[in-house]
Amino acid sequence: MSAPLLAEFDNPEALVRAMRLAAADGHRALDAFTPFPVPDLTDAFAPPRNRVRPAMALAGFGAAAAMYALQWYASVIDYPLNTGGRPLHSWLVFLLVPFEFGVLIAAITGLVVLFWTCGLPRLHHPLFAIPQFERASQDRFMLLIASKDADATALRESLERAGALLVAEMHP
Amino acid sequence: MVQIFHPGADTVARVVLASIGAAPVLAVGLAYTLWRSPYATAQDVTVEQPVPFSHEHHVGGLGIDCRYCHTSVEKAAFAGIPPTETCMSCHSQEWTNAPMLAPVRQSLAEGRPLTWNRVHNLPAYVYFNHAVHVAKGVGCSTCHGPVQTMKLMRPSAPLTMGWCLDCHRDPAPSLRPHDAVFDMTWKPPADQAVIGARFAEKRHIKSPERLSECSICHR
Amino acid sequence: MSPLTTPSRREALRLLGAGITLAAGGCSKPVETIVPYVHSPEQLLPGVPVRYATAVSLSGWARGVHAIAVDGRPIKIEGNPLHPGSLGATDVFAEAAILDLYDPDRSRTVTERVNGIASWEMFERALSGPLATVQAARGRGLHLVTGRVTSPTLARQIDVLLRALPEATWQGHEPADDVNAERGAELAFGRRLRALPRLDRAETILCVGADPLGPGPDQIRFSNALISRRRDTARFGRLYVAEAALTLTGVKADARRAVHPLDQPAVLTVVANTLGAGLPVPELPEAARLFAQAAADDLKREEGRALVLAGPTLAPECHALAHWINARLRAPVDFIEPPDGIEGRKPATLSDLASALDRGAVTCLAILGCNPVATAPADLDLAKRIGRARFSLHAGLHGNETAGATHWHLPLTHELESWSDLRATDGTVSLVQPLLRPLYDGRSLHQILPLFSGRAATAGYALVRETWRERGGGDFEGWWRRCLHDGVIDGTAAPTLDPGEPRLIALPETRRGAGLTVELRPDPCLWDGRFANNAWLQECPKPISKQVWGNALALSRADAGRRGLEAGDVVRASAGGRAIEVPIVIESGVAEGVGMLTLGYGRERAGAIGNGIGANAYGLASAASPWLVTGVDLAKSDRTETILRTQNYVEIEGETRKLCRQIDLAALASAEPKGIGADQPSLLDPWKGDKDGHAWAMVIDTDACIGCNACVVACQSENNVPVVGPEEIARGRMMHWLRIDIYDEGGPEAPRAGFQPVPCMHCEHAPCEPVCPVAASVHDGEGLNLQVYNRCVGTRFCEANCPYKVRRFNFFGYADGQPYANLGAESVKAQRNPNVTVRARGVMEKCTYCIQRIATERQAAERDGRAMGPVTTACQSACPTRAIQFGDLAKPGNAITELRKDPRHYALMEELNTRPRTTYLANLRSPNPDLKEEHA
Amino acid sequence: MSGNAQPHRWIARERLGYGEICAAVADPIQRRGPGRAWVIAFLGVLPLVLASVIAIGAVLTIGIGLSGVNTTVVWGFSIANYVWWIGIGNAGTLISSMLLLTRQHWRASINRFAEAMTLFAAAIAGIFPIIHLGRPLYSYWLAPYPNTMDLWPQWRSALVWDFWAILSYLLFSLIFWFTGLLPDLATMRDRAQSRLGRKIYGALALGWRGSARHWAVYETFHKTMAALAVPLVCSVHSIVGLDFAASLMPGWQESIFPPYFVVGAMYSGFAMVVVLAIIIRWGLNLQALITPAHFDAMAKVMLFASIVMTFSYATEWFMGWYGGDHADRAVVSYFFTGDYRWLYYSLLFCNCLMPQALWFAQVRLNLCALAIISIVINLGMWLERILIVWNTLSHGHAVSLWRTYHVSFYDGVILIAPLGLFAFGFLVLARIFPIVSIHEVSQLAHDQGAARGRAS
Repeated sequence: MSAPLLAEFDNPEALVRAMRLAAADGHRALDAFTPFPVPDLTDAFAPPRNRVRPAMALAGFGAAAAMYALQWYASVIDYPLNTGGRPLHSWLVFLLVPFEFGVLIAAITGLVVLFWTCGLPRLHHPLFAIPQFERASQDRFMLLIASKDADATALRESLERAGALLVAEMHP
Repeated sequence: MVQIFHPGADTVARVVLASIGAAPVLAVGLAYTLWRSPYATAQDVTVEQPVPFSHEHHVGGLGIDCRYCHTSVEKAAFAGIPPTETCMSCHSQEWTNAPMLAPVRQSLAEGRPLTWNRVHNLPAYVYFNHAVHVAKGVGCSTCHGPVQTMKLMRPSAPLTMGWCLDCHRDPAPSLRPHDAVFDMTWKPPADQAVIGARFAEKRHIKSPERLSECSICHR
Repeated sequence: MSPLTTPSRREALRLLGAGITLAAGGCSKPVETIVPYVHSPEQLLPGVPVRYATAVSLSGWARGVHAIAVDGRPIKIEGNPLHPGSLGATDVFAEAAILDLYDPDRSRTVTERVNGIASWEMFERALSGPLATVQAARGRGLHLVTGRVTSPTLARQIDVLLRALPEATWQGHEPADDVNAERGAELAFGRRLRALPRLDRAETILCVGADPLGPGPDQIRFSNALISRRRDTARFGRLYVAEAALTLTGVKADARRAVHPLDQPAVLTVVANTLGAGLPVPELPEAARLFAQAAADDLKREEGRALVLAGPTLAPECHALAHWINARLRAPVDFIEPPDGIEGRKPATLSDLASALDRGAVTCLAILGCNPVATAPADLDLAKRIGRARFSLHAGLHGNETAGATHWHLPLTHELESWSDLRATDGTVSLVQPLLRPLYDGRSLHQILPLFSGRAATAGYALVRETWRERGGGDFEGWWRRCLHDGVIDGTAAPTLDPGEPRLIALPETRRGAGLTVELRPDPCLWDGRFANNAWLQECPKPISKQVWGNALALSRADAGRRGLEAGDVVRASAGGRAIEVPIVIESGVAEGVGMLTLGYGRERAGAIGNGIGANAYGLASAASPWLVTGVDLAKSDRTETILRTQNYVEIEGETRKLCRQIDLAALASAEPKGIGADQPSLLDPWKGDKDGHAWAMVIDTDACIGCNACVVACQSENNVPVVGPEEIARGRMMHWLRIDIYDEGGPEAPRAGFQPVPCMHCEHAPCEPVCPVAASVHDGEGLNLQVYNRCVGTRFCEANCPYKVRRFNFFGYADGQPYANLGAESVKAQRNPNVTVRARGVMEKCTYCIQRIATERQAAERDGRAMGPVTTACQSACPTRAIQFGDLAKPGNAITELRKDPRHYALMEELNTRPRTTYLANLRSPNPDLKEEHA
Repeated sequence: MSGNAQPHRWIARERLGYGEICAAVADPIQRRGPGRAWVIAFLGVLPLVLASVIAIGAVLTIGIGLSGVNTTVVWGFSIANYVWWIGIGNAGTLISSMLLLTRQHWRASINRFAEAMTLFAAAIAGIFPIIHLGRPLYSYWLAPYPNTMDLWPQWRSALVWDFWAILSYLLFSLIFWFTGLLPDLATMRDRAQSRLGRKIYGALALGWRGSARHWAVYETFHKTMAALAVPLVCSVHSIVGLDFAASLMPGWQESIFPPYFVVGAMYSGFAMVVVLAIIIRWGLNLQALITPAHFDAMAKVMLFASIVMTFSYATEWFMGWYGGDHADRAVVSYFFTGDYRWLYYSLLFCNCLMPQALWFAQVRLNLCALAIISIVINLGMWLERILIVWNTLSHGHAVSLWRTYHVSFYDGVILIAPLGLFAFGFLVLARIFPIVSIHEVSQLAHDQGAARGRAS
């Protein structure tokens, strides 16, 4: 099996076109690298189950519930104090802090899940070794694709036909 | 483009990120652990004194009652530190020439008081009252520990607010019969829970809510 | 273990802690030491307050007090119920005496003007020369100047001295004297008499320039009598006041007119003529005449229960006329021999001294315990004249202005440090006993006087006992101990006399010249200036103007407008060649053409606190007319001063009137008690906490409140309330836990004012509590609104949300390190109440209902296994009229519960549903229906 | 969207390639020196930074007595500044999130510095509640943490809510800003010329590669954050409003306060964004990315907010009168006749009258006029905050303690100097991080068909 190829395009439409062509040929597109999100690519590569939102919801509600429980425990059970004749369990005003805290924890969880799902931080990556890759964050759109054949020449040619400016091999 | 980082950098980055998350939690935990440790509370830390007065000898050995020296413990907030003349009431006959007692004799001769170092340092702003605790049947050893075994005095409790509250929220285990208050060797009987609760009721000890109100100790 | 271990371990911890929790400073505990006694004093429990009966003086007159000492240091003054001048209450001066004791500016050693610090031996040597001269001349050239002498021992000592040296002269100088009243009695009855008006028996009272409820040695006695009588609404009577500027009596008056001091004799004439005197009626403005006539008719109707009082500014003839009127009215006045002075001797005046000095006839001048250089009228110019004495000395608590003019200054001991005896205004003698050894190298007057007989100083204790040896009888020690315990010597009150029929004296012509007439009054806070270095009194708001840290010339709005003056303008007031610079303040109820200025300010050598504060009113006074300066010319300067006041808004109208409920006596029958507000419907359950059997509450009777400030200073003394100083007051900051608001629903011309002491309301639904983020402000089961100082982080949300604005914040470390708080000295710390936390910078504080007193009583009750007895708050115990009542609502039959059902009862801002525990009784008035138009 | 009619409305007329977009944003940081204007500005704000530090140091050591607060008016500049700054801070996230959710793509050019503005403003705002305390060392007592005293915060206090609101908002904004920045950090890494630059940006970019999988997760996360941000922002300023509304003081105890505070925050925040946008556009030559259309849109938002604010004021007066409570009426009349009446009239001029000029397109498109109006609005909003504090506290229930605030020197310093702190932060940030979102502008360019890449 040959090393996966990294094809460089100067616009996302060309990349999508090339990817579809190659996929039709039975090659396996591994990933695409673009300076901004391209909806077609996102659809193509998106993980089937994106866990960010469920995780955030879970953590957020959990944290809110925990915070509410803490307030209740602190002011009803652990150290009940008469503040201005207010009920110990002043549930109306106990709703505010859990909300703020829940949102905060949801955000932190989301960030953690984002990093987790994306495998970040990943400071050292084989792609970084490819000289042209530095333009993937600027003005080039890259497709990483694995050839179905042992010899990747066919794929390379097909990519170049589809408008790839440069095609390089990625070595792990 | 060339690789900027070595492969190992990934691990470093992950550890750094994890530490950023963990640091605040660990710091709070560490601070709390430290703050309640004897390191901060001075619990069980012996205090040097100008005269090495031994409670072990006087209480444990000679069996002198607490109130012989701490005369106002039943009457006032402050238990009282004996005046020099109290020491000299015996030591004018006993150990009259002991070099250890030179500061005491000097104090009496010059009319200059002895300066003791405080052992039980309550948190600031607390108005503790010995008389009430004694009257309600809280024994000396409950807070001061086995004084009769201490060569030099040391606090045997952390004296933190949380420690005070432990008892104020549940006084029954610490309540004794009145005649056992000054008994340094008192051990709670097996049915202390029942007896303590009965004492609490009989002695009109306030509810845990009342006893943990701020104004009980602070003003 | 090495001795270094503990501190270094603590230090390490502190540094570590600093890094971890950012809470460095507050966490380290330094090693504290405990210093026991060498010999334990008998019957002294550590930290437990002990009371001793003694007396403190005001202008020489005794007010019997209980001094409270903890661990041997006096910390608080309270009233002595057995003493007729105290009746268990105090006034501001008695309360503040404790701070005077610890004043770090008190003189500590004998000083000589040129060589500075000296000793008693050196002084005695220096005295021997001039003393030999005067002894050789049978005393000629020896001048003793004292204040009012009421001490039998001192009188005896002076008498002995004067007997030995018959040519010596004794001068009396009391700045706030009542010489016109004395002379008036002499004119009327032909002999010296002292009148004791019985305000408890008189019901219809006319005060012409008199201020019986105002500050002075008789304030407690008079106000207690008047208010106790008025509590019985059947004997409410009616109080008429004709005065030049508003006084405390004027505020409490049922009918009041601002009357020019020179018109006041005419008011008396109208009354006298109504009673058949047939005197020529001088001119009188119509309003004043109507007023005088209405009062006269009322007085005549109430014969036997009516009384007329003449003020200190009125001429002796007016006092004589008042005596004549009172005799006609069969007024309840007791007459006694004047209890002050020395039997058979009449003190010479300062004018005599001045002429003697001018003649060069003064060999040895001894000024004992008074300060004539500062307090004598300006035209005597004593500062310069004293220099003409060959040898002069001054004995006093402070190295004051007089000390600066004499050769020698001798430190006196404070009354709380010395043995003495003092008479009250009715003659009752109290023993003065020391609570501690003299802090400095001072001696009492009793110890100093023997020096002039060439004898060695004797202990005051022996001298006082010697005076009473005979009276004590057989069991002298038992008698002595009983007298010390009670604080009064039984049976020493002067017997009442039948003065005989007073003569009807024609009044001298009074002519109103051009220019302003300025009435001088003793200051309600500094009195005659002797308290100028007392920071509590400097910061005590004057009852009516609420001015602090200074005095000002009060003018009516119309007068000020006519002269183009505004409040704060500094004017140069001059009369007869004397002039002072003084700021103007505009006040309600000042008569046209009159200015009012209080004495005691503008001191040059009062001490660090009092120096240079305010304007020296003595600079305007003349020896001929010390209380009234006529023909004063005001010249506006280009300077202005901020008048420092703690209350800027006084007038209430419309809806704000309910802040200070006032009811006419006639409407009392239909008045309903107002509650503390009803619970509003809520989504939440109300608090159902542990009640624990006590519910503290306070009811303040605003009708009984005479605004005297005794409670304010008592609170300050009891609760370690710091002073903030004039700069902070100027920034709008203050510290008094208890303030007395004055509200006027009348207007500048016809004030209808009421006093309202405002401590913390201890609301059941306290608005301050739910807003505190750290629960520093919380409630306890006894209904106290607590402020936990050590938990407070200082958000000040509680004060922002307090509708009553009773919380006080330590913007700086007022209790320590502030120039006005401790004067940079340790000694002031000794005054602090050890049972009350001294608050740090950055924390909120407020009235606690004297929680330390509640706790002390609760703990004593717990210790002794009994029920709690009554608790008295500091303000309550100070109040001369018992306007403040404190008690337990949960206790059946407690007086406080009954007061809450009084028809006059109301709560401040009950509509806010805060359910305050401090509530009020409305002010009552019984206006004369004939004079109704005045409150239109 | 209207993009069809005006294809390049939100981006410069001349078509920019993606590379040029990157260059426009990144090059001023990486290829060019700071420039004279930057240096002058930097030196100009340094004294203010120093003044802030000294003022904070002074108040911590000497005490809050330095401020003009007094026994009656216990709150003052610190609180007004806090509310003002947190208001500024709110707009950034609002712009970012609200516009993201409503698919207002033009936000791409301004959201990054609006978010940075949020971050700095919230951080500066967070200083004030601490330095206004009597005992700032113990401010951590507002947090629930295990302690030997067995004590907890008092959860019913609006200040505890505030603590959590600020904390959550600050951290949330940081996360939001950082995730938005992450792809741009990768761009910076890839364009960095020095080894150190590559290392630093590389470390901060965490190895972002622009992978389609990453983008998928990233977009989900970013949109979710935006969705959360809107209620968070509203709640934060509502809670600030509750600081006042949850009291029983006349003029504070008003149910309108929370929404009115939120709109006020948006108002002052937008005004601040306009000022910053004008400065940044000029300073970094971003005329291509921040177009007159942006200013037009923001001006319309401000005009809207101005009308809402005017309505809120009117509601306040009406409710004061209609409610019939004496104290409320007294406070409302105190607004107009009391000690601070001239400030109140100024506030009405700044917040209600002046912005009406924005009805006119000429004004909206005249940057100079817009800048002046925006600054005036910010001034007016500060006046509003200080008057909320002063009017009520000076003229509360207790007549005897009515008194005014005495402005102190320290107050002046903490009013002005933090602006320098804010500018300092921005100046430093502008030299380190892309001040305009590269990836979002590129996407916008792509979506608008403005990018040359498509044509080739």
